[in-house]
Formats: sequence, C-alpha cells, structure tokens
Amino acid sequence: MSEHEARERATLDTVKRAQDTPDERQPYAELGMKLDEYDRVREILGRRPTSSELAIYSVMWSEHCSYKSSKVHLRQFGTKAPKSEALLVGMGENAGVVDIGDGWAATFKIESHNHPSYVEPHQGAATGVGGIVRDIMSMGARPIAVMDALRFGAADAHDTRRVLPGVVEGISHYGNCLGLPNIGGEVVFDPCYIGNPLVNALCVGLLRKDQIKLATAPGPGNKVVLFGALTGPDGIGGASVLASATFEDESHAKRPSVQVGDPFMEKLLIECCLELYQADVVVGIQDLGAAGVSCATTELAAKGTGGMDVRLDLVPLRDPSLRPEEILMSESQERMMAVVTPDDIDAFMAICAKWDIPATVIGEVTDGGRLVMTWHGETIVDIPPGTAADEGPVYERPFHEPAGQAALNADDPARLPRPEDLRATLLQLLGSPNLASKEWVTSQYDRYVRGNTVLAQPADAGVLRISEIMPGAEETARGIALSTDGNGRYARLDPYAGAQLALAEAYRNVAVTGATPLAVTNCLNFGSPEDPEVMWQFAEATRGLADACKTLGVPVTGGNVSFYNQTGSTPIHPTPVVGVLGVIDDVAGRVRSGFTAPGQKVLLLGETEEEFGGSEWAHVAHGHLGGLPPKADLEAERALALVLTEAASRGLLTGSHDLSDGGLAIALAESALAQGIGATVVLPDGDAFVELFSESSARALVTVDPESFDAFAELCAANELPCQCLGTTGGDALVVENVLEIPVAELRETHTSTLPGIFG
Amino acid sequence: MSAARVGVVTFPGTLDDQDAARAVRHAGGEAVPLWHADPDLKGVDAVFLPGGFSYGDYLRCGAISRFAPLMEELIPAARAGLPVLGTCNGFQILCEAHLLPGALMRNAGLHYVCRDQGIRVENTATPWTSDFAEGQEIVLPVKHGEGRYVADEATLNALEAGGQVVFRYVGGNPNGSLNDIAGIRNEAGNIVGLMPHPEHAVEDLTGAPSTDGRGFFSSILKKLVTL
Amino acid sequence: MARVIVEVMLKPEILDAQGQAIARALPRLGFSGVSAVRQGKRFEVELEGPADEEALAEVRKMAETLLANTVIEDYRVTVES
Amino acid sequence: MARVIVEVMLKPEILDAQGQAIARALPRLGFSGVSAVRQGKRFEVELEGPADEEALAEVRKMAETLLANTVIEDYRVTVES
Ligand SMILES: Nc1ncnc2c1ncn2[C@@H]1O[C@H](COP(=O)(O)OP(=O)(O)O)[C@@H](O)[C@H]1O
Ligand SMILES: [Mg+2]
Repeated sequence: MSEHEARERATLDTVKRAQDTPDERQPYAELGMKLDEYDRVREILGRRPTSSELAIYSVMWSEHCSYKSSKVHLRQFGTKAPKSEALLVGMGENAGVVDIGDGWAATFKIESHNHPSYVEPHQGAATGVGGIVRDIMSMGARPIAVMDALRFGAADAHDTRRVLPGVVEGISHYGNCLGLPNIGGEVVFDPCYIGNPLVNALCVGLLRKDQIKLATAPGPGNKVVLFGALTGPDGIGGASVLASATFEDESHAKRPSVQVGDPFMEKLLIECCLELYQADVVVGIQDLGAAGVSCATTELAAKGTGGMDVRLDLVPLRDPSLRPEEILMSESQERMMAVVTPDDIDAFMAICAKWDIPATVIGEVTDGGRLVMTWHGETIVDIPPGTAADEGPVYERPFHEPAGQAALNADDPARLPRPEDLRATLLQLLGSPNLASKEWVTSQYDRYVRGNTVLAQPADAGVLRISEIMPGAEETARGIALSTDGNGRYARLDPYAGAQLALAEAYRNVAVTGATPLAVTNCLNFGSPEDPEVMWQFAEATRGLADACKTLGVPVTGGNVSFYNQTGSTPIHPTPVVGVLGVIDDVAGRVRSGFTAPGQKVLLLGETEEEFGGSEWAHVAHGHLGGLPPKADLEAERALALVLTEAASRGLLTGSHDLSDGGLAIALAESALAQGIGATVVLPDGDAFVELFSESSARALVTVDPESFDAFAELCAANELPCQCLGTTGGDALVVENVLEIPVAELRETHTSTLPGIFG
Repeated sequence: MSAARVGVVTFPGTLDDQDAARAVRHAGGEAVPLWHADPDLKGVDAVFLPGGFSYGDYLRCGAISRFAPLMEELIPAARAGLPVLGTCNGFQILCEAHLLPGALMRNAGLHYVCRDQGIRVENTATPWTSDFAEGQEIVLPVKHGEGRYVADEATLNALEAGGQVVFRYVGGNPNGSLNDIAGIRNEAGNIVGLMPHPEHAVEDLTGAPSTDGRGFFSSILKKLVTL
Repeated sequence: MARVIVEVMLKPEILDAQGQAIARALPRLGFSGVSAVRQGKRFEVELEGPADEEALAEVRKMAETLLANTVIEDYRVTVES
Repeated sequence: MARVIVEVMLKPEILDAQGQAIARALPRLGFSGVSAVRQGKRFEVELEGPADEEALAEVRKMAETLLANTVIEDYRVTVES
C-alpha cells in the first residue's frame, strides 16, 4: 500500500466508522441541507450518514433533483390531466412518451441550464443540450431534433454581449456535432434577465411504440454497467450548489468547477445506445445528469428490486485522485448507466467497443432491498435507495400576492400616448430586438442535417417527417410539429393567464402548420421559492397551465423547474416556457409560413380586442409594463386549431402564420418577408392602431386560393370562428390601404439589421 | 443491368451519410455503406465522403479521419481514377489527405453558417457535374464553421487556369474563401470536393431551398452506366 | 516592437476532449510511447513599443479578460527571447 | 516521462482570421499598443520515456503529418525545460 493509499484509507468514512463516531460534525449545511433534512437522514439510517451517503442525500434532496418546493404544485398536472389515449409514458420518467400513430412514438422534454450558462456561456449551454439529449436517449429513442428557448438581458447590455454569443455558440457546436437539426426556439431580451439568462433546451426523439425503455433495475444478478466518458471532477457540487442556490456578484472565487462537454463522445454514445437497443441487450437504462452516479444508482435501484451492490472503486476515472464522495457527485458529461443480464453482457461490451465507448461493470442488482457501495472492499454506502430517490422532503412553501401586484395591474396601458405615424411604429417594432430577425442566432444552427426537416426557422413550428428517420418507418406518412413559447411580461402581469398564454401560443404555432396538438412539456423558470411572492407566481402559473391543459385536452408529459433565477433579491419575470408537440397525418400537407404565392386571399381569423397590457408596443415605444395581459380564450384557441388542422388536411390553405407579439402588423410583415411577396389589405373597421398592434390571442393569418375561399369560410362558420378577408397577396410592398405602404425590401432591411448591428 | 454502386463512408462523427445514401437511391443507384475501420471498398464504382464532424473535428477538420483504415484503400484508388465526391467534412478530408490541393480554414466571420447559398457551376468536366450546364447557377445549403478555402498563389493560379475550380459562391461569400471558391477538382477530374450539400437538396418536401442537388447524383449514375 | 507570447491551456481538471481524441488516434497512426496529449492555444502578440513591465501588465490583463477563459483555462505570458 | 511541446502557427502569408478579430477587438476593450495578434496551437505531448533523439524524431513526424497541416501551418518542436 502506497503512502497515499494509506492516508486515503485512514480518512475513508465507512459505515463502520459512522457507527463508531455518531457525533462527528458533518458539513450538511455547506452541502445545502437543512438541519431537519439532515436529522431525517439520521433517522432513516439509524445512525449518522457516511460522507458518501451525505453526498448522495444532499444531491438527491436538492431542489434541483427532488422538486421539494414545486412538487405540491406540479401534482396538478397529473390530477387535472385530460384523458389522452396518446399518452404512453407520463410524468416521472426521464421524458414523456406520446403515441403518434402507425406504431411510432415520440418522446420530448425541455430542460433548463440557466445558471451554468451564466457562469460559462458556451459550456453551460452546450452541456444543457447534451443533458436533454441523454434524457431522450434513455427512453430508448433516437434523438431527432433540438430546440432552444433563450432569454437574455437587454440586447445592448454589456453582459448580453458576453453571454449571448457564447450560449449560441455552445448550442450550435454541441447540437451541430450531434447531427440534430435545430428546428426552432425563441430569443427574447428583457432587462430582468441580466445576470440570469435562461437557456432552456428541448430534445425530441423517435422510437417504436413497443420499445420504450425505462430507468429500472429489475432482476437480481443483472449487471450494472457505467459507459461513456470517464468520470472527472466536473461540476462537483453543481447539483446542489450551482443549480439551486443563488450566487452573488462577488462570488467570483466561489465559482464552482463547470461541466465541459464532448459532443463527439455524445454522438458515439447515441449511435452506440441505438445499436444496444436494436440488439435488445438492455434491461434498464438511465442517463447521468445532475447528481451523476448518485442519481443513476439510487433511481435505477429504487425503480427495480430496490437492491444494488456497487463497487465505486471500479468507476473509471479521468482524474485518479477523486474521492468516493466526489465520484458520487461528479457531473461529468456523456455518461450512461445500463442494467444488463449476464447472458448479454458480452454482446453489450462488444457494441460499446465498436463505437470506442469505454464501458465498465461496476455492480450488480441484488434482492437485498439496499443500495450498498464499497470502496476497495470497505462499505461506504448502505441505504434504502427509495429514501434518496423518492422520499425527499416536500415543502408547502408559503405564498402571497406580491405587494405591488394590484398597482401594476391598475397601471393600464390605455394611458399611454398612441402614435400618429403607424408606418414608423411598425418599423420601430419590426426592428426591435425581440421582433427582429433571429437569423444571427439561427444561422449558426444546422437545420438541414439528416434531411428530415420539413419546416424550421422562421416557421411558426418546426416540422419533421418520420418515414426516413429510422428503418421500418417507411410506411408512415406522418410528421410531428413542435413549438416552444413563453412570455415573461404577460406572466409578470398575471402568472395564471401568462402560463395559459404560453401554452396557447405554442399550441397555435403547432396548429398553423396543420398539425394536431397532442402533448405538452414545460420549463418553469422562476426566482427563489423561499420568497412568498415568487412562490405565488409559481403557484398561479402551475395552476393556470394545468387548467389550460385540461381545457385544451393536451396532457403535460414532463418538464423541469428552475428556481433561484434572481439577482440579489430581484427575481426574473416568472417565465413558464411551454413546448407543444403535434402530429400531422400526412406531412406532405403541412402548411408553409407566410405568403407563399401572389393572388391569394389574405384572411384574418379570430377576434381583435384592445389589449395592450404587456404588449410589445408598450414595451418598445414606452418601456411600459402594466395592466393585464390579453385574455386567454382557450375555447377560441381550440376552435382556431380545429379549423386550421381541418383546412390543412383538406388542402385549403396556401400559407399561414399565427398572430402573437406585435399583433397583426408584425404578422403581416413577417408573412411578406417569408418569401418576399407583398400584399394589399384593408383593415377591419375600428381604430387602425388597435387593429394593427393589439395582441389578442387566438388569432391567425392565413392565405387561401380564391377558389377555396367559400369552402374555407364555411368551415370557419361551422366552428363559429370569425374570419375576415383583408385583401390579396402580391406585389413587392406591404400596403395597408389608407394607413401605410412599406416595400418588402425596406421591411427586410429593418428586420435583419438589428442583431448583426449589436453582435457583429 | 445492376444499379451502379456508390460507396458512402461513415466515420465516427459522420452525420450526412444517411442523406447521401438516400440521394444515391433516389437517383436510382445502390448506396453501399463503407465503414471507416474496414479497409474494404467493397468494389464500389464511386465513393461519396459525406459531411459531419468526423472524430469531432478535433485538431483540424478531417485531420484524424484521413488516417482511417478505409482511407488507406481509398487514397490509391482515387489516385487511380475512382470517382470520389467529398462534401463539407468530406471535402476537408480530401484536402487533408492531399487528394485535393489547399486547405479549409475557420470561416472569416468566425461563426458556423447554415444558409441557402447561390453557387455557380464553373466546370462540368467531372463525373459529378456533367448534368449541369457550365455557368449554371444553383442553390444549395451550406452549413459549416470551417469552409474558407485557401491555397498559395501558385496553386490558386493553377486551379483557375486548369479549370479546376468547379463551384463558386454567388450572391455573397459565406466564409471568405479565396476567389469565392466553393468547390474544386483534381487535375484528372475524378475527385471533386465542395462545401455545399447536394445531398440535402434532392427532395421537394424537406425544407432545403431547391432540388438542385439531384444533378450530382444523376451525373455520376449516368457516368457509371455508360462506363 | 517586441513580441509577447500568451499560452492558454485548459485547467488540468477540465476535460480536454481535443487532446484526448488526438491521444486516442496516435496508436492507430503508428505512434507509440505517448501517454497523453493536451491541446491549447498560443497567441503571438506584437507590441508597438518595448515589452516593459507596463506593457506586460497590459498583456496579462488582456490574457485574463479576453484571450483566456479563466473559468476553464490557465494562461502564461512570456516575452519571446 | 518527458514533456515535449509542439507549437503550430499559421504560415505568415495565410490570413489569420482569429488573430485579426482579436487585434481588432483590442482597442474597443481599451487595450492599445498592440500592432498584431496571431493565434496558433500549442500541444503538450507527454512521453512515456525520455525525450531522446529517437523520441523527438517521432514527435516531429507526428507534428508534420498530424498536428500541423503543412499546407498552411508551420510547427516547432521543443522539449519542456
Ligand atoms: N433560439 C432559437 N433557436 C432556434 N430557432 C429560433 C430561435 N429563436 C427563434 N427561432 C426561430 O425563429 C422564428 C421566429 O421566432 P419567433 O418570432 O419567436 O416565433 P413565434 O413568434 O412564432 O414563436 C421561429 O421559427 C423560431 O422557431
Ligand atoms: Mg408563431
């Protein structure tokens, strides 16, 4: 035994030592644990935990892993869930799975990597993509596309120029390297996100309906295999310290070590996993994300027999000096854990070798009901795994309406001066960072790779065909559509309505392509749950989202909560980001975005009210946030989607675009920009400013061939959907009669020059 | 008559192999998968080196791939006249393997660029471009971070003089490549490399801007049938 | 007219995917006897004036804020001899 | 157990887009007095044995064929002192 080993041995905190030294002081507080949580661990174990056990409980019971503050609210997504035949796997697994027909299923999920992306934008965002992709892989699916919903401080703020390019480069590099087309997302700027950018990454995967994999370790005697990258000191403490505690400006020195990704390794891991599934040599599988080995072993064991023996010293290391506690907490990327029968282990290892993926048997499933870990023969962990994985603390945090909420809602934008020059206002909005072209960002993403992208930016939703993605899918004509949306300003004014509006917009974006919305994922970005005002926002937003999902008939299949998004005591706007997945029976019938041909009738669907609370106009023209957000009329939203999908399937639509931020004016401009085709329209009776810029929901702009007009109008009437013919496409200018005329070239110049002007 | 057989190479990290194979099939050929670690060309009539990030594009794009066991077979075969097309990463590999002159460097704008790009076909005297008209302008997707073609002056002059510049960017140069070069061929003309992606532009349904990529595959298949 | 060299390497605890990929490739390419490779960056900074203490302090600041990402990288500034 | 350093820099006649971008950014960031920046790569190669002539010849070959692309780059091999 070397001197080093001897020293290590002497300081090793074994179960035996824990029994012998019951009163030893332990750094539970430093690991983010409360005294009562620590006491609960002692009670469960009937002794003090070893330091390795403390590492496990502290990460597993962190906000990030245990959802201790959000659980009581998230339950509504289950209790209020609409009946859905499509839902194959619901919340609680790595990702939800939805039946998309013809024997195929889609799995999708959105997750945040906000804090790491502030500390190290490139790696933080890159590993965010990597993590969500592994979640999708662990369901047995081939990842087929990614999306990214981003929020930054003001576009011209100094720190935004540091954070945004790094984040975009990280997503770009990681996603592009994996060969996953990026089919959509959002980029939103608001001063509230300075110091707290939001980086929410979504991944969608495809699998045969009968080949879903679950994170479970059944069958005593089965082998536990760790495969993928070696374990290093990446993001140690990240799960509890980085991901769930707010950090202060002066905490430079306390910066935890960040995780660094290797997309090449992940690409090999994807192909390797797919071959393992194909060969049917995997009994259970789990990705290693936050809390690494701690999380994978406890969750696999808890969902299996409950028993597992692990030899922690067999974990292959990048840095040989790592201690067992560190190995347990390491967040090294690009790792997976599988449960494999002894009969299949050779075949499993051979496939890993083919892909150059290191794989090591580190343990075995037992029927002992306990997770036991040893380190060079000494027992350092001996716990009932369910207590770490499933029986974490649950908090009913107090909440109340924020002090200024009523005053905020009373500050109606009706008091704001209205513009005289609507042409100038349209251009001002179109060139504002939130509405300007996002091409500076999206041109860094590969949207074509693997040749199955039917629609991507700047379409309302990303659309993929299924038939060519995987062997055996040739027969299906189906496609899937996906959109993510969220509006922090709306949610700030009314978190209940704001969450519903986020869902409504994503739902509408999916419907305008012709797809039927099926299921929901969500990422809830909020301030500190220990702040009762933030907790109120959270409670309202979850209640709103759950109610809306019920009304619209789309179940929540999974998601993610990110708390502590605040600088000092100032939280970000509550920002629920909602992703909706839809299915289109014949993907060839998808509807393209905007004006696609001249001579088409331009129709406005839905009803316009005077709604300027939280609007883009109030924000850009006046820096104003007050009043109430637009009404979330879900029944109207449903009727609109029904008409859109029905019309698409009958081939009645030649183009479509939903109305959202910036209202009709921006929808018209974006539609003209899509292919450089102008239009001449007449506004409905009423105040031209309101008609153009109000942000009422449940509206869309569509074009139809004059020959299809009657059939389409009938369809609208049958569904009681207001439909007004505004004019005709054609020409090279957007003409709103008696109001404004802008050449498409000028629209384009205004739309495309803003972000390059800021970011180079 | 059996279909012409076009080998499609997969390295660890290759991404566009599936699209390349599909494009070959759509054009009526047989796509034969070739694995980087197998030094076996399986008797194919032509080879497509597709895009991606082989070996993560670590070190330099294509630098590690060119040493793959398969390349030990491919390099002499290409020198002996086997038609070879490299797109994007495939082009980079061909340059690293010295089958084509010059090198591909980080884009002048320092960002990865994915966009629909105008391209002029400058030379149709290759088995991959014979179905195009000289001077024809087409649109293909480009998507790369390191596509700036560079070569020393003598090489550039020789390329220009010898009609070895096969494709040039029009309507804007996405990466700052010298002389707007988008693709080149070797002297014999059997080896062609370009940054744009014909394999993504063969179908109406998928979002790519055109079906102009079909010309590459119809060219090579005609050539192989008439051989 | 002095030249200052800034060398930037990943911190030892940070995963060097590039270096690892090279090291893994070497035996296949017929190179043996290498136990590890790390890849970093090297900047040659040409100064208009002499490399005096003041100028070096500037270059160090430049390395700290721009050339290196000190969250994951270490740097070293030397004057070319 | 020696460490050999391989430095790879672009040939002087090749446009160094990264170096130029840095040089252009410097004045904006408040750094003056820099006339040019060039960016290259630095490899630290850990040998299993000593850095004798034979080993160095191997590393030179590695630099020539793999670590540098001699169409556009020059390299230099040194033993770390
Ligand atoms: N970060 C991003 N990543 C990928 N695509 C993006 C991103 N941001 C915006 N996009 C795409 O740009 C287009 C315009 O975005 P946006 O105006 O927010 O769409 P919408 O209002 O329909 O939600 C959409 O196709 C969207 O998916
Ligand atoms: Mg939209």
